[in-house]
Amino acid sequence: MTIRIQFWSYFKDLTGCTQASEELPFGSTIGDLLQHLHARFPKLIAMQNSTLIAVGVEYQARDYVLKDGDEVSLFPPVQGG
Amino acid sequence: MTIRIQFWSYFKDLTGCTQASEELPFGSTIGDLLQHLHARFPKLIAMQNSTLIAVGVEYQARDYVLKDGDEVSLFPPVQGG
Amino acid sequence: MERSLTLTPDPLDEPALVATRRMTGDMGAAVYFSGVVRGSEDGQPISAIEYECFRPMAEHQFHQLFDELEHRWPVESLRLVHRLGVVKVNESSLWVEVIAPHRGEAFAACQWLIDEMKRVVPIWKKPVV
Amino acid sequence: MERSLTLTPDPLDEPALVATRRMTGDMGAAVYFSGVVRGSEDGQPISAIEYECFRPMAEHQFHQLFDELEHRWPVESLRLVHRLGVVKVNESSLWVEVIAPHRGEAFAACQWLIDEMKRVVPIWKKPVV
Repeated sequence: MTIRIQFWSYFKDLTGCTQASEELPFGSTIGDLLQHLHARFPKLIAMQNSTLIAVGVEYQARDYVLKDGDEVSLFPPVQGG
Repeated sequence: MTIRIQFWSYFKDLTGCTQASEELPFGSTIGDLLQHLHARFPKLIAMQNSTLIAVGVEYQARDYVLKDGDEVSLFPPVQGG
Repeated sequence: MERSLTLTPDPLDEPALVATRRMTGDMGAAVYFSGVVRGSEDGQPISAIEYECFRPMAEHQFHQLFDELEHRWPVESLRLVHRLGVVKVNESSLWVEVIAPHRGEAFAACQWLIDEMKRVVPIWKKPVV
Repeated sequence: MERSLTLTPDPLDEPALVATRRMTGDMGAAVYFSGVVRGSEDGQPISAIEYECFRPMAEHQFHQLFDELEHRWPVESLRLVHRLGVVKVNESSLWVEVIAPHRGEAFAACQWLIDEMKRVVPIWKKPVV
């Protein structure tokens, strides 16, 4: 299945892109997706403890099971205000 | 010595006046003054535990020793805002 | 600390007050409180509240509070307006502005000032039916 | 609860916002917070902050917070404006208005909302030198 990924804030600088996509087997979790992304964008590894992850407009944990067509967002801690 | 007293808020209704004065011996305290005022305006007695007392623009306690010409204010709890 | 205290029978023009805000580049937070007359008092409908003030003492007590506030929090500017006389329901009787570097201290100082004001500043309310 | 959320690149006109306040006769407190861009970040002078926003998620997260706020406090009206893009030093990036019966709940709700916003709403800052 195809998962689209959006990067926000300085994660765009760390990856060099705003969007990416990954092909993953059915049943993959966000944790699995992160392994793929860390291999492809090693600069994200140092950020992994503070990385926030959303699917669509909701935050999700590492054990969330992805569905085909999910849009995943990765970003550092938010700082509005 | 002569002590002038001002009443505020509903203390004016309880006493029927906005100002009064008392002649007191030198060395009298606010506590002594209150005894005179309670004899003269018995409706103040029920209020004595919540009555606030100032001399000039500062709050003072019952043991404050009055001076000739002091202007004493008596009022119920404040309620600004 | 810049300070401004106004005790006035005139209606409060809050947009005009906000428009005259001044703060330096080190400040990041402005907190405002508007106290507005409610339509009932102790469960009874009212049309207004009349505020009575022992003005010289009120000004003195306010400035003592401002002094203490200045020692407790790094507030750059404090403005307070209290309306006196008859204030109709839905009109503001109190307006406070606190400007500080960060929001935590601005909120804390503003709330502390209002709490203390209600304890020591000689202003009294009388409901108007 | 009345609610208004605005995410906009336009400068915040706070006097105009205050002038459009609406509150019923049961309400006694209006609390405002203005967050203003400071002239330094981590000790370095800056000229502005650029705010980036993941807008659909930001709107969703704001409304989830508004839902929770409404359950926790008897707030009649909540308005929040967050500016996006480049905001110069001394200009406001955030404006919040909370209207409630009493000041305690208005202050509590306003502070809670800002704290939670900084935890979950996807908006990011980048200093502009």
